[in-house]
Amino acid sequence: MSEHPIDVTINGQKHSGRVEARRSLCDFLRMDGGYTGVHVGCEHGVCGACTVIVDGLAVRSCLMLAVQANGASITTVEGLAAPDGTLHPVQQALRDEHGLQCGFCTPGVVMSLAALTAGNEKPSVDTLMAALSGHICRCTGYQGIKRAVRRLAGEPQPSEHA
Amino acid sequence: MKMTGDQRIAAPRQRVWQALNDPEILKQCIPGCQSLDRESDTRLKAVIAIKVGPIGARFAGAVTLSDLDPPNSYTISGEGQGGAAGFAKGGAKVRLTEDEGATRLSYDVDAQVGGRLAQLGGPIIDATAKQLAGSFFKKFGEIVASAEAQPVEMQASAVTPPAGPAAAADRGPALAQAGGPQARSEARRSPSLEHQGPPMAWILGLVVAAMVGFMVGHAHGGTSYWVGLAIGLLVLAAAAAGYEFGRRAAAPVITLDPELLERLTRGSKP
Amino acid sequence: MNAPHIAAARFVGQRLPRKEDARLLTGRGSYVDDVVLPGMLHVAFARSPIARGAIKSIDLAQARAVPGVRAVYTADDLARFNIDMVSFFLITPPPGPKVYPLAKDRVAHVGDPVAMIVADNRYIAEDAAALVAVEYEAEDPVLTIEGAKSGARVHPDVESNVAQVMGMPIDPDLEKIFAEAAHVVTGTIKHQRIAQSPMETRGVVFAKQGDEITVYLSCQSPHVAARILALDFNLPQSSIRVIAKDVGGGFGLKTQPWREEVATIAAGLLLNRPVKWIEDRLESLTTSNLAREQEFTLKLAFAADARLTGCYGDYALNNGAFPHAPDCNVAVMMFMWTPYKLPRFGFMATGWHTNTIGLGGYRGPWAIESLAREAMLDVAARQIGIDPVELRRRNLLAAADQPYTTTMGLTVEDATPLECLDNLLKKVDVPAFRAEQVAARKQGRYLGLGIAVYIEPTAASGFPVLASDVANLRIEPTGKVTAILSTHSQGHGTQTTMAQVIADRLGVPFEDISIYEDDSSRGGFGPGAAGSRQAVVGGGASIRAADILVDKIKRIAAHLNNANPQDVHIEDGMVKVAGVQEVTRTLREIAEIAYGDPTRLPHGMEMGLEAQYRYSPPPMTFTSAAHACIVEVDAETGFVTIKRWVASEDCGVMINPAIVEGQIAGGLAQGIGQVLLEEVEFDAQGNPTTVTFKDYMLPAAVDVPEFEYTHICTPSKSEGGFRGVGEGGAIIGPPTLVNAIADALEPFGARCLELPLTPSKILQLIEAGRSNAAA
Amino acid sequence: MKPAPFDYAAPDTVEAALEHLSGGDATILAGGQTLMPLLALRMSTPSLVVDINRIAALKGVSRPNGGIRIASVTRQNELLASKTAADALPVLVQAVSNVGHHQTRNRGTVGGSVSLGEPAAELPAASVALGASIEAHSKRGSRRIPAEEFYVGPYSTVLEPDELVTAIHFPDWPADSVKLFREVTRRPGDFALVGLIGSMTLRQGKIDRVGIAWFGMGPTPIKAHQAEAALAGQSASGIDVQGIAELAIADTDPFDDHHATAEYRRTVGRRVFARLLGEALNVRQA
Repeated sequence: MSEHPIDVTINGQKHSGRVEARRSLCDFLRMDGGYTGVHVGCEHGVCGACTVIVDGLAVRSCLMLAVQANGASITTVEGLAAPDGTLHPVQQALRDEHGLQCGFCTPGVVMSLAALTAGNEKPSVDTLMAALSGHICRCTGYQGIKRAVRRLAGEPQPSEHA
Repeated sequence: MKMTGDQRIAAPRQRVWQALNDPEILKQCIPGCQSLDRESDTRLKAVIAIKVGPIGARFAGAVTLSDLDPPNSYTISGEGQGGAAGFAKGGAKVRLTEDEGATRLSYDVDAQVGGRLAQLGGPIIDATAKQLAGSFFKKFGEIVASAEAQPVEMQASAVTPPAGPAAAADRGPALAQAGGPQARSEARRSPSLEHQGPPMAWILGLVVAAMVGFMVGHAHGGTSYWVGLAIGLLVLAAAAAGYEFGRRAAAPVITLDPELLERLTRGSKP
Repeated sequence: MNAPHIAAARFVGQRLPRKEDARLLTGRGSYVDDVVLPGMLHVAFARSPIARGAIKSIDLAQARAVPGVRAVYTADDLARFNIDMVSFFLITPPPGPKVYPLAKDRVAHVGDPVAMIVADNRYIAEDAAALVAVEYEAEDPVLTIEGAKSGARVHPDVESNVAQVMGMPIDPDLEKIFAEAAHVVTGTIKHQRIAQSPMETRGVVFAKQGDEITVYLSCQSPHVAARILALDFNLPQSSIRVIAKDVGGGFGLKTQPWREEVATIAAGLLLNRPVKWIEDRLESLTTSNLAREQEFTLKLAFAADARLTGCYGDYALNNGAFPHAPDCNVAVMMFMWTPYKLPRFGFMATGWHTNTIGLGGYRGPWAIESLAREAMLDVAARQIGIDPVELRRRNLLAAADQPYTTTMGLTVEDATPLECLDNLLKKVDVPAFRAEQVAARKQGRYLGLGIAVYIEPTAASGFPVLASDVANLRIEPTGKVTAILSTHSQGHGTQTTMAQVIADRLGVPFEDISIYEDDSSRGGFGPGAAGSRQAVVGGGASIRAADILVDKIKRIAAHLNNANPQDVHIEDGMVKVAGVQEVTRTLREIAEIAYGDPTRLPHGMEMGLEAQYRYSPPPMTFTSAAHACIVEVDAETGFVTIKRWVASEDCGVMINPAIVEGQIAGGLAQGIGQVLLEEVEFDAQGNPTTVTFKDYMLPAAVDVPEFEYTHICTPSKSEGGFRGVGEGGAIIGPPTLVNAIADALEPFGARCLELPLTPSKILQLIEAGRSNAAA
Repeated sequence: MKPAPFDYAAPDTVEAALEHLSGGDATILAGGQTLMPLLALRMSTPSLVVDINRIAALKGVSRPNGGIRIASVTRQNELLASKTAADALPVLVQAVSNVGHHQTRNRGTVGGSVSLGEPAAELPAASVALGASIEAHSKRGSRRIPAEEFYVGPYSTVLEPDELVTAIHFPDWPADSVKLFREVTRRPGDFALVGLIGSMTLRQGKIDRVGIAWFGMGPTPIKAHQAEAALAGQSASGIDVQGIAELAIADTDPFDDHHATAEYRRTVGRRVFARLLGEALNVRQA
């Protein structure tokens, strides 16, 4: 099997090294980069927990070879909050709306929503909700995640509490 | 699972019999047969690389024969191991009868797959099996017919894998040659062929179809069709190994794909 | 919502953001696969491709030849540990078949681990696992309950395929009741096999530090795990330390370490090196213990006025080959009729062994009692011709009926199923819906309303393992509060809820409290998450421990000011002594004195501000609920759309309503999955055929509606007035949805008693109804 | 779930890629949204993986004279966002919006999906229904394969092992053509239990041009030949929608799996077809 040099920028930091051709991007980020916030839930591209942002786009890091990321700029969930700990708006919305329980699928959800709301993007609730179909959460029943989505899109919440 | 049926082949029984018993023909009838090497009288190593779209798999296997009653009937059973993929095994009771100058081959197949193959296999395997068995019939028909037409000297060169349908078609006549008189002469040289020359690869082609038929009936997983496809082809591959082996050994022998093994044992360092 | 019945409630009852979330949202959580140790090796298993047979030979040569492979083990290599796998309930010797970490001589299900590879990394370990050559003598597997009855024995060391049986055939008294009944209703509920599927699979890291074995484990209680591992390996528990920080969901699967975890620890002991095994999703869906697969035939007798007079249930459970605990799930019978007045109940419950993956726990292990009962009550209502709500009203336990002793000898008190139903109907206008339903049917649209009621016996301290939790509280010299609890969260948010309870009880700021519950060597035994118990038991322990500290602080403050302890109040971390002029000290000042200046303490008082209390609540704490769900079934495609779902719960005093609702919602989502999507299937050879998330379908965001909640908060008799809520949604979700679908399909005379209700199945019911109508 | 060892090459020209493919046991890596799981499950164990993502020439949607050309490594989300495609073939854009999930469409390519030939996928059926042709290159030369002749079985195409799909060509359809699209899935992003895609043009009340294909209804995308023949040239007003639906179903060959039975697929397919056709005809008559 072949081994290949790889240079990537992860959360603003340059990483250089060599990787086996067969190494997945999620394994590279976790094991070589130490970005253990990238969670591996299924390794076949369904659950979405391993979602990261590669050159601005939310992608499944289990469905990319590490070597394919050579030259790319990658953002993981560790790269969103401000240095002083101030949460990214997506993280804050999920926290305020109790959008997580065990937290295992959370980094993937965060990265998909962060990619879609980056910069001046003002995606509709429908766009964001559609992106949620690419994530499986076993704990929350998606209640808080949907509320966070509405908050991010500036939509009112349905009154829920008696 | 079980599957029965019969097939009329437009050629005399003896011709069908012998053509189906020529390893050269069978090698070329079997997609992706990279090598069919006899290691000893009781051991044969076959490497078959199957590739369908992104699905690629290698297989090695063996086959045993029983209830031999040439040229009327026999039972064949084959088993193959696919390493991480799992295993496949099948058997068939086969009968050949004259049919107005043609040959009617009736079969009674029982087969199953196991391991990751079965777990991931899907219903489309059925379609694949039909496709597979169909193409097997078609190609075989062509070969036999064209062989009747023009018997030529057979090349003894090692067999290379068919590049694909087109290439295979080109090779039609060559296959025919292989199935020609040369086969008979070889048969004479090797008496075992006379008694033990049932069309195993072809039968196992049906076993494949049977297995995938089985998969349809019992396995699920609508989005994993490709694996089933692999299974079908893999077992056919096993059949090739089985074919040769079946003539030489009484018990199945499992050999691993040397290339994959080599790559694995070479380890992670380049 | 009622005011929480707890002293000076400032935090209890509030929807506070969780303490856990800051780390989990930023990728700073610590799950087992995040643990990396120097020289750590990685495990992969070679597993059986057949469901049943003898192992003829195992050839490990090629596997061992792979560079980077450090060891390859089979059952023989582990024999020296003489491991006796005990189950969650700690029965020794464990009943049922002898369970080996690695298959010994025989394999009993597809995926049975036969050999384990220990290598430099997981890639290499899987390379080698593919090269393990095993020869089997295959046998025809026994796969179904029906097959188990007549088939060959699954385990040679168990005399039959019956794992456990309880109950007796229908007796003359019941026969008489059925004979005299005005209405007899029968039906069979079939529940498919389910995969718990926590998003984080199982995993373990073994490390030996000096004489101490440290096990990082994805589990539901580090204390239970340590206790079980000590028994498995026959080691003093003090020598095993289990650490479980963040866990990505458990749902019953992780109540106990099982074969692969134990095998990995054994490998670590043999190699004396750190070893990691992280289950991948293919393994998880192929060989992790599963749940459900039951058949339940119920026969109900009603008097002319639709009051229940008797019931008989015939129950069968497919245990698979190696269940966590072989049983017949008698809890189903125990809890079956808890919410209703039923004079007479008989049952036969049988658990069967088959050559399939063994069962494990799953959220509401007895849940089929509610599904079967509530679904059959709706069938009865249609048969008798009475409104399903009215049928329930006539039979539900009212406050006036309690305390009530069920036919199973369970004493029910302070349960409020009827009140929950009434509260539900304030939010759901049934007559208005019926009108809408009639109008819709005229347009060929099929709406349905489903209602279900249940009582969940939570925090069942009657089971020895579940009896208690311990809270170890201390106010540090800095004035900050450290709480070491025997609770454990796999998403439950106990670091938040317990801090809310303690902050109120101590009168300190919520932020000043740190909760630790992740280490068996820190604090005492507790069963963790099992049976909807942690708020009740852990909360109660926290309150009692806090009370000890409050008393001590008051005595110290009073002593310092020659005042009476009852004049001392603690608020927001300030200790105030009422008097001519109020004196105020910070908690820190008091703490510094308590730890550093014995001369200023009351005579003979122990120094420090530390307290521990082990709390055991009443044997059972009953949580009640009534849910309603409105669906539309597309008669063209058989698809179900959930249009509305209202949950009416009484889980007593709510510590954090957002977390309570999160538990209900998560359970409901799993219930929706069970009814509409999820199903573990096996082919005729016993191969599991739903081994990816494409084929084993978990509910996605669109499958789960946004739930509405209404709460009544009847304080329980346990400390703090809390009631458990963790499993309820998964218990009442299925019957609520099944009843709604059945109501929608009522025009087709369809019975919806076999799960899952896939579009194919629903369309078949519709078409069958149509052809019957035509005929 | 870790792949078996393989070598890797990432050529930046088509020629270089073809060189690698001519060498034998190579597998093409485009978007990887199907290949990566196959590798992880070790159901695919190639000796060489040829990554074509760095070949600039294989990207973009263009409008050569007549129809649109979608280069094979164009991401599915790029097609979704393409104004060129939206103007020329709105039904194709609707189809691609149903492919997988947002996150997989960011990587997944049009050429990858078309050449994979998943029988229940949208894009192969779209190619067949709308009369697309597949542009394939090898060291032996290049050819254009009509989509209808491209698929021979599940994941099985007429493509040779040494051939690389470089683009998909879709013919123009008149701007006033009616979109025909309906996909029945268990959850968003799942493969179709029943899928139908097509386009229909009417002129002076008569059906001037129609192309319809099924997906998830057999071993390959299936063109509704009988239905098309029965519709061609007919007056939109006098069409027996149910009868045509029967003809459309007659061309399918659905199967049982645990997501749905073959009977379910037939029943629902018949209904979906009739409803779509009925609506389409009314749209045009209104």
